[in-house]
Amino acid sequence: MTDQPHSWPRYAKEITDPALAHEKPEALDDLRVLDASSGNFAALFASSILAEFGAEVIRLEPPGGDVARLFSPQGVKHRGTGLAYLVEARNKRHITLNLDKPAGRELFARLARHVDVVIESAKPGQMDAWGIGYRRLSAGNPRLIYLAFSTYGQFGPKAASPIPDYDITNQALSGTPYTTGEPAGEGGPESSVPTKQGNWMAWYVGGGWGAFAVLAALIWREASGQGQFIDCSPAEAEMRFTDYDIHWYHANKRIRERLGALNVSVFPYTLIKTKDSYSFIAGFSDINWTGLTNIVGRPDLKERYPTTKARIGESKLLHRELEGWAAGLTSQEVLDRVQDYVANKRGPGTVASARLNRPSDTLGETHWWERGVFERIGDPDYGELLLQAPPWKMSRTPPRIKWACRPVGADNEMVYLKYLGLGRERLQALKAEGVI
Amino acid sequence: MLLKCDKCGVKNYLDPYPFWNFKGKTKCAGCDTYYAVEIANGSPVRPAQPVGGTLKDPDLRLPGFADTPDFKPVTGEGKTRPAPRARADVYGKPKPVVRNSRGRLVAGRPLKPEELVGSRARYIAEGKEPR
Amino acid sequence: MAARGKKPNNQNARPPKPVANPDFERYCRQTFSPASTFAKPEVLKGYRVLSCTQYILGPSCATYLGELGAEVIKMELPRRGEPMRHSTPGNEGFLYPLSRWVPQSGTGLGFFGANFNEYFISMDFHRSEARELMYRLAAKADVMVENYRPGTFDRWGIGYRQLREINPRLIYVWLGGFGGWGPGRVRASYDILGQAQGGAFSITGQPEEFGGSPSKHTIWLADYWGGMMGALHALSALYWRDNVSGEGTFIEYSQVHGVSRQLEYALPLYGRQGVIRERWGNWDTELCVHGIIKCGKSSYPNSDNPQEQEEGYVLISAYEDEDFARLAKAIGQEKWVRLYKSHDARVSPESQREIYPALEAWAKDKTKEQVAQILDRAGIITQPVWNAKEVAGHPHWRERGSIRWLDDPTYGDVLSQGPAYKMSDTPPRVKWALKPIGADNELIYGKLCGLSAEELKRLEAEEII
Amino acid sequence: MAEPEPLKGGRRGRPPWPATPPPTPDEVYGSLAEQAREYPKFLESIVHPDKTFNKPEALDRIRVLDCSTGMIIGHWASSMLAELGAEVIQVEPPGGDPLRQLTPFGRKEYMVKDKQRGEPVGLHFLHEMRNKLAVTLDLDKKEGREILQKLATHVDVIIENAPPGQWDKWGIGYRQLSKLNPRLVYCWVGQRGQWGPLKDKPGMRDPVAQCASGFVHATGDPKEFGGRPTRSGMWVADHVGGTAAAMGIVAALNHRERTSGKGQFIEATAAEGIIRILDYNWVWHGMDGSIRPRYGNWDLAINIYAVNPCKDGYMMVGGGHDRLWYRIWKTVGDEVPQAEEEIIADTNLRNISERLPHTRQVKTYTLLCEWLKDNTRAEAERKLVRQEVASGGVMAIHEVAEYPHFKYRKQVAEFDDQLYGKVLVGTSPHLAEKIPARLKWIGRPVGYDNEEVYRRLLGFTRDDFDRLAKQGVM
Amino acid sequence: MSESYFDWTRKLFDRTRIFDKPEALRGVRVLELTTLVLGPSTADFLGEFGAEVVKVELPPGGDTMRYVTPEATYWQNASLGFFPTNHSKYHVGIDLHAPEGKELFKRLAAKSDIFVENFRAGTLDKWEIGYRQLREANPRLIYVADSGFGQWGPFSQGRASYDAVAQTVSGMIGITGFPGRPPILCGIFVGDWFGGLMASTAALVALHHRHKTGEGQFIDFAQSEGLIRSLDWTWVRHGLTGQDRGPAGNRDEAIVPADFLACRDGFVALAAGRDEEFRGLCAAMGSTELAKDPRFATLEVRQVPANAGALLALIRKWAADKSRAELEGLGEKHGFACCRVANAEDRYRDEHLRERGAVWQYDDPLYGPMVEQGPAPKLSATPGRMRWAAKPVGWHNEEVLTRLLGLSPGRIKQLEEKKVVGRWADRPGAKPPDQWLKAHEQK
Repeated sequence: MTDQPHSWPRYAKEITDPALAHEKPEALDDLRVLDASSGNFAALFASSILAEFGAEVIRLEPPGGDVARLFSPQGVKHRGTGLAYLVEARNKRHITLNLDKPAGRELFARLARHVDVVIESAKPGQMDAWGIGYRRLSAGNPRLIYLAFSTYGQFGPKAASPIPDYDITNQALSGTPYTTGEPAGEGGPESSVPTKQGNWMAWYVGGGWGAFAVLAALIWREASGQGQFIDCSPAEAEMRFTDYDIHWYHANKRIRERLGALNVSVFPYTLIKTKDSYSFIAGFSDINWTGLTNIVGRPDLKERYPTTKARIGESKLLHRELEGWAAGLTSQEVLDRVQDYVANKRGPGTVASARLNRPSDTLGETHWWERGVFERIGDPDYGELLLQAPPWKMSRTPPRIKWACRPVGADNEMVYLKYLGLGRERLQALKAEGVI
Repeated sequence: MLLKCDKCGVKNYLDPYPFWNFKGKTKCAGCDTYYAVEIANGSPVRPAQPVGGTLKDPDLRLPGFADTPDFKPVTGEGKTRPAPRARADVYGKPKPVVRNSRGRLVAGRPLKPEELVGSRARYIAEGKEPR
Repeated sequence: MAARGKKPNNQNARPPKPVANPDFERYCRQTFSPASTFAKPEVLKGYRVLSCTQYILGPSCATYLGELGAEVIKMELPRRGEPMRHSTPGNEGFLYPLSRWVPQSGTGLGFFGANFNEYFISMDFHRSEARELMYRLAAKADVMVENYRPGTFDRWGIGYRQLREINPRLIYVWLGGFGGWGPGRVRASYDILGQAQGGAFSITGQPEEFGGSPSKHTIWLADYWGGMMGALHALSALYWRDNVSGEGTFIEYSQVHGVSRQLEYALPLYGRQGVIRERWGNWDTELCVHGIIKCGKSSYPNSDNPQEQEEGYVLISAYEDEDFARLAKAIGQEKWVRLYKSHDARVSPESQREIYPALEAWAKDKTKEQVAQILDRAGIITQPVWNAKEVAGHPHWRERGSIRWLDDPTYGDVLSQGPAYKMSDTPPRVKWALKPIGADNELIYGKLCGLSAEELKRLEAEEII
Repeated sequence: MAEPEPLKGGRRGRPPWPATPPPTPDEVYGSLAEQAREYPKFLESIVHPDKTFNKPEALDRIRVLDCSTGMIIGHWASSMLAELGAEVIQVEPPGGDPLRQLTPFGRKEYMVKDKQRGEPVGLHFLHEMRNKLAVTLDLDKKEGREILQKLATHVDVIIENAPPGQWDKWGIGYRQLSKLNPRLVYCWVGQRGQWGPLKDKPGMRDPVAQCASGFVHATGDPKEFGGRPTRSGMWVADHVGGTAAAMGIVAALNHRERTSGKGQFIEATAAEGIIRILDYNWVWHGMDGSIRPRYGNWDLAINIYAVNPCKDGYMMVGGGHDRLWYRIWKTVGDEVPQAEEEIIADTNLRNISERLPHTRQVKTYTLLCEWLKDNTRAEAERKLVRQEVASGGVMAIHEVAEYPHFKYRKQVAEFDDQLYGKVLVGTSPHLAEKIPARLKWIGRPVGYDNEEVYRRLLGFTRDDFDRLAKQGVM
Repeated sequence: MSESYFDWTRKLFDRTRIFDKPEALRGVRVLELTTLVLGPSTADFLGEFGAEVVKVELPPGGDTMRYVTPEATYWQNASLGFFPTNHSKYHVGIDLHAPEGKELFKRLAAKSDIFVENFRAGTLDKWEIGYRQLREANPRLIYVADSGFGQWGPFSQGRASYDAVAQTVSGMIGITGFPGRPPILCGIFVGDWFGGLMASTAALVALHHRHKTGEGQFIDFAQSEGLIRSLDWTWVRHGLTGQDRGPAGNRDEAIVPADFLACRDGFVALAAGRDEEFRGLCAAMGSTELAKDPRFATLEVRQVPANAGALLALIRKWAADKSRAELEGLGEKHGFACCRVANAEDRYRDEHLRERGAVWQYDDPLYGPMVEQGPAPKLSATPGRMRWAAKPVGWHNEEVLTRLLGLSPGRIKQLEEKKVVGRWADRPGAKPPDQWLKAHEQK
């Protein structure tokens, strides 16, 4: 089917194949971004997105490099840089500048006149106190879009709280961990607790929202000619994603609690243990539940639990029934049976299933490689790296990775010369003064 | 250099580019007296001396222009050097051009209404608008 | 000369008939045909340019914008108009309008070429009532071009500082000699002063050793080209205003500065080595053979025009080794290949002093066409030095519309240059050559300032316009 | 104002530039009344080059691919765009543009070397490489052309100067590239044009265009002064045509953004640039068949407006209208009264246009030189400027370089380049309050930015670079 | 700049003035044909910042999410799960299986700027309202196809996907939770939500490109690929060292210390990655020796697993007898990060979030007072906003079909009779509140 000349997948691949991305134009190649954030992967992800779409992102670090270069599992370094930073430095130019010094702040203000977007993650009010906050910069460049990240935001009763911005605290505030994890009593006291996402989810969500807001502001600027100030709290960013938690409390004064692998609204939408691993399985609407009971060979369950309400009420029992069925099957066999039913339309309903993947399993699946989800980059400074590619396939202006990372201050000469006209001697002097 | 002829009073203009540094003969445009002149950096090295000569002398250079004490120009073949000319007949006066080089109407000088036969301009000149 | 006597009028010729899959030249002819110019849009349609300019530098800047379709309004002092109207070669050629201005005022040919497509109004800038008119015009304009001495308009209350208050989107282009600040700012300038002080003079002309003097470029180069630089900057400012910022700006162009920008390697060479670049006549300092030589015979010995009686000159270019070898062979100097093995050997001053005289000696009994023909056959690059008549009559320039007959509504049938470059979709164009002083007073003041006929009459009587 | 110091230490040997420091603002304005100081100070506050880098660039968002080689016209056009802020990528064949090898009289010691690779480059080329990125690409090879096609989707402007129709035949001409990138502005530059009877005549470097446009014939001393047709010392037709090309390109960009969303095809030639600005040549010829003659350093259409010899060189004096005419003669009359008397008494010189015939110009300048021969350029200028007459000497290059006004305005300035060290340059004359032109770097060695450009635009990997280098494509 | 920074920001972002300000995406029309969370949120985010969103559902049942509500309890006949992804939309019920329905739909697409769908790959193409067809009708259209596995590639065909499928296949579940324990699902539909955000971001990028060129384009977004992108250093480490990443509980492996701590009245999250923050924490713990301990002195040594374990044990012990508020106060005082692990009530009652509009209260004409999560980023000039809550199936039929397509009421009626255009079914989730129904029956 995939290879028929007029088939949809073949056509879709032809127009969006990321292997051809470099032959197409970039959507944001008219955008210039100054990322002055420190130790903050929300900001780094925001500027990564813009950079993937072609913006010229100038990443500003203090002399010696940003602390974000140190955030790395077990302190592992690759050519002097932590692993996490290697992922989010893509397509960026790297310059150094010491904002602790007045001369550094002066240069920052001058650079900001040349860019469309400034991104920072300092404690609220810090940049303003230094005279390089939005108030001052927008006077010199009214078209500037200024994006600031911090946990409690730039205004509100707690905004002045001087705590640094971290993923873990942002996750905690967002409410997600409270609803994630084993219910109290199901496991030991160590593990039946609110659980955070293993990755830096709140930082990634915050960065995504930051980039979204910059783009919205950019579209507004096309209409109005005016830039603006964007206040993005990664905690609130992930909070926006917390389903109906607030609604439920508002409607029924109910607090949503942890349910392990179950879901409070539907069943089945759950992970089940299989012979070799775990599988996810879903078939929660009435018709899909019919389909699932057909696959499992238990039409009686459909008879006994015909409504969502009935299924949620007995979800633990039904979960055991499903695990009983799966105990003799591998995860792949579960998936094959489901796919056989769904793809060959052996009965009503659509059931979804998936094998639980460790990251190494994900890497082992050809689907991702075929779709260019992972890329092995031959970076001029950092050698071969395996990176996750930008997640979008686009027909005209696809995103792309051009390089992975640059050493600290690698682009000083080019950037300072190009935008500020600082020649070699001046740069050397500034370096000696510790400004860059 | 200005060479005023002692004999006839005509002012001969020895213009700067040909004569700035020059040693040879020149000739008064008024009375055809030949002069030996030597000029260095625009100034005569010694006063001009009348000498004999002919138009064929290899070291003869005619003045660029000459005029009489009452400002009548003295020019012409064998009198002064010819001007750089854009065409054969050059006078230094506005030329009565009505037709251009391909024979169509162009106004090179004030036109009389009768010259504007059939033109829109003629109607305007006569105070009438063509219909 | 293929073109002698034949003078096609290309502006009115029909465009070539489009064919499917034309070969490249045909495609170009279709695309750039001067005959289809007027069927295409103009880039600057809807933009308005005020031009308070005189001589060439300022006016040409405005007219380049006019060629691209801007509505250029040229303001002159009432009655006398600007000085270039009185400037004409040898006092011989004047244009008199075929219109109601007959027969008062003639316009010198010097005015031609720098004032295409403009609307002409008159205004006495000194008068306070004129100032009000200027404000009303500036409020509706996109570009202002001005080349009075620096500060003059400011003093009169119609400079950048005043007009930007009225119209913050205005792009104000000031062009002049030495710029408005710095020790030399008070100096007035003309084209040849720009050429002289910018350094162009000192590297042009025959060298001292051949009795030459520093020479000017015959055209008012620093003016006409300077205007082009001003127009380029103004266009860029328009781009920036309309696509990026919405803001106007002030542009300062110093023509001396422009000329010194053109000096090629002269300044870096001086800075590095202390070597002062000098004149090198008709030869080239960096390439040899790449120079103009004199041919002994005139191409038109029987012409009565002294310009045509003169001996011919031709450019010979053979600096690559193979070309040079062919040249040596063609003129019977095979030993040159041995003598001047490399380009470095050929290009030294000593070699040049030997090679070019030898070439001239060889060309002594030939016309420039004969030289060109012989060398063309040998595969060597040549270009005869053409005079105005040869250029104007050459079918290449005629077909390309670079020189064309222009049916000017006011002055009749005049031969004119076309725009300097060709564009496929929005070609620049010459619509009319010029108009008499104040020709468009009614139109412009009526349209933009809302002046009634009576007000116009009064202002005219008071010599404000 | 200080006179430029005469050059010490002969013609060779590194002069300490500047010989005298540029004047300070105090020296320039200190002696002026507050009122007289105010306007130049205002101008300085808005256009002084020191403030350039705090300002935006007009063509900041434009990317230009300059594929022209061996010809200054294309480089000049892209220089103009680069100075105004465009990102210009200069494409050279592997080994570099042949113009890199040009050096006066073949003197290798006049070339400069970059600090990284020590690759010599001629000053002429370097002067027009400013602000550009240097990449190499062999368009003679099919792979090179394929890469060019890919680059074309990423750029706003392409400039090329291949022989007429060459790119079209290769499948990378405007007809084909505009299909890949309809927004592309494509500009062909050359000496005489890519269509018309002369299209196939070879000759790519000025002064071909100077000869073919009527410029050379009309420049230099007239035969009557012993002169001959003269070319410009500079490749001036390339400068004019290149500026015209840049103008057309920016106009096309304006049209694209404002109206059509599409690019277009532009053609600019050096000869037509000159033809356009050869003032009244054509209208004069069309009227009565006149062929413009050479007129040396005098002007056919204005008197007084000429350069004539003086005590220490050549002196320009200009005064096109009556007011200045009489002021000039007054100045002359202070020292050579008979010259002034002669002029004043001659009724033939009363009217502006009557001063124009050649004979009157001879008289005028002969008498003017009676005064000039005893005055140096500086003396004459001082006396004439007192009368507000535009005047000035012909300056040699060292005088241009050292002229205090130019130094003060940074018109001639030493630029400290990362790669090439200090280079004395003519800076861009595009000054402005908001979008001034600027100099960011002087130039780059061959292929210096390959990595940067190809990786950024086309995502090349090291394997690609190795492969293409092996194939000789870059 | 005499005004203090926080006075200035308070005024700049003043929640009460949001509706006085313009919207960033005003004039952009989004057409959506989506169900569940991924697709609807894509459109919803654009709507939050000013786009006009027209949501097309198949009548009479509509979006499946209308029936996903906690413990199957409906509120005023509405599903709580349907609200968070459907703000300020126009709800239209069109049967796309009917040829006339397709026609209506194509006409809507011709007038839209962005189209969002999340059917399985190729479904709309089969229905002849896919990209290939809509592009003909509207070359400026930006077509966003959301899916689980993408529009092409081995998994793309016929495989259904939900949020949790993406969590499962991407490896996300594999790195979350505690080692040795059964895997858990993320409490929220994180793959859907994050996917919606990524997809809408790409739509904005395409909008910017269209502004320059006038061209629309096709965007293929797979939610599992979005999650893969978010797994920070997982892949690069695998590529360099071959190490697989497993769950590590609540402690952050790259930033030490960073962990959840059980305290007297709940849980807090604590982080002190930079060395000066760590010294602040030591000061709060009253232990200056700790800061000097060579095992803990710098971030790089703290990252060594043995050191990290020892350090976190000390911190846990220290925190156990303190309250959440106490610990948060110490964090503010000493400059390390410490925040409570918040539940719904904590957030609902939080003054700070209320003032920022992160918890957004408004009055819906149909449902009365609503409290929801507000727009995430705060824009000073063009803030996002919630205008009205989700509506029953086909609620805006007349409005949209008349205003956009110029259909007469008679024609709409005709189409309703043919069942091409339809409204809600008589069941909770699809229909309006009983009160409303009663009021309208009386009329």
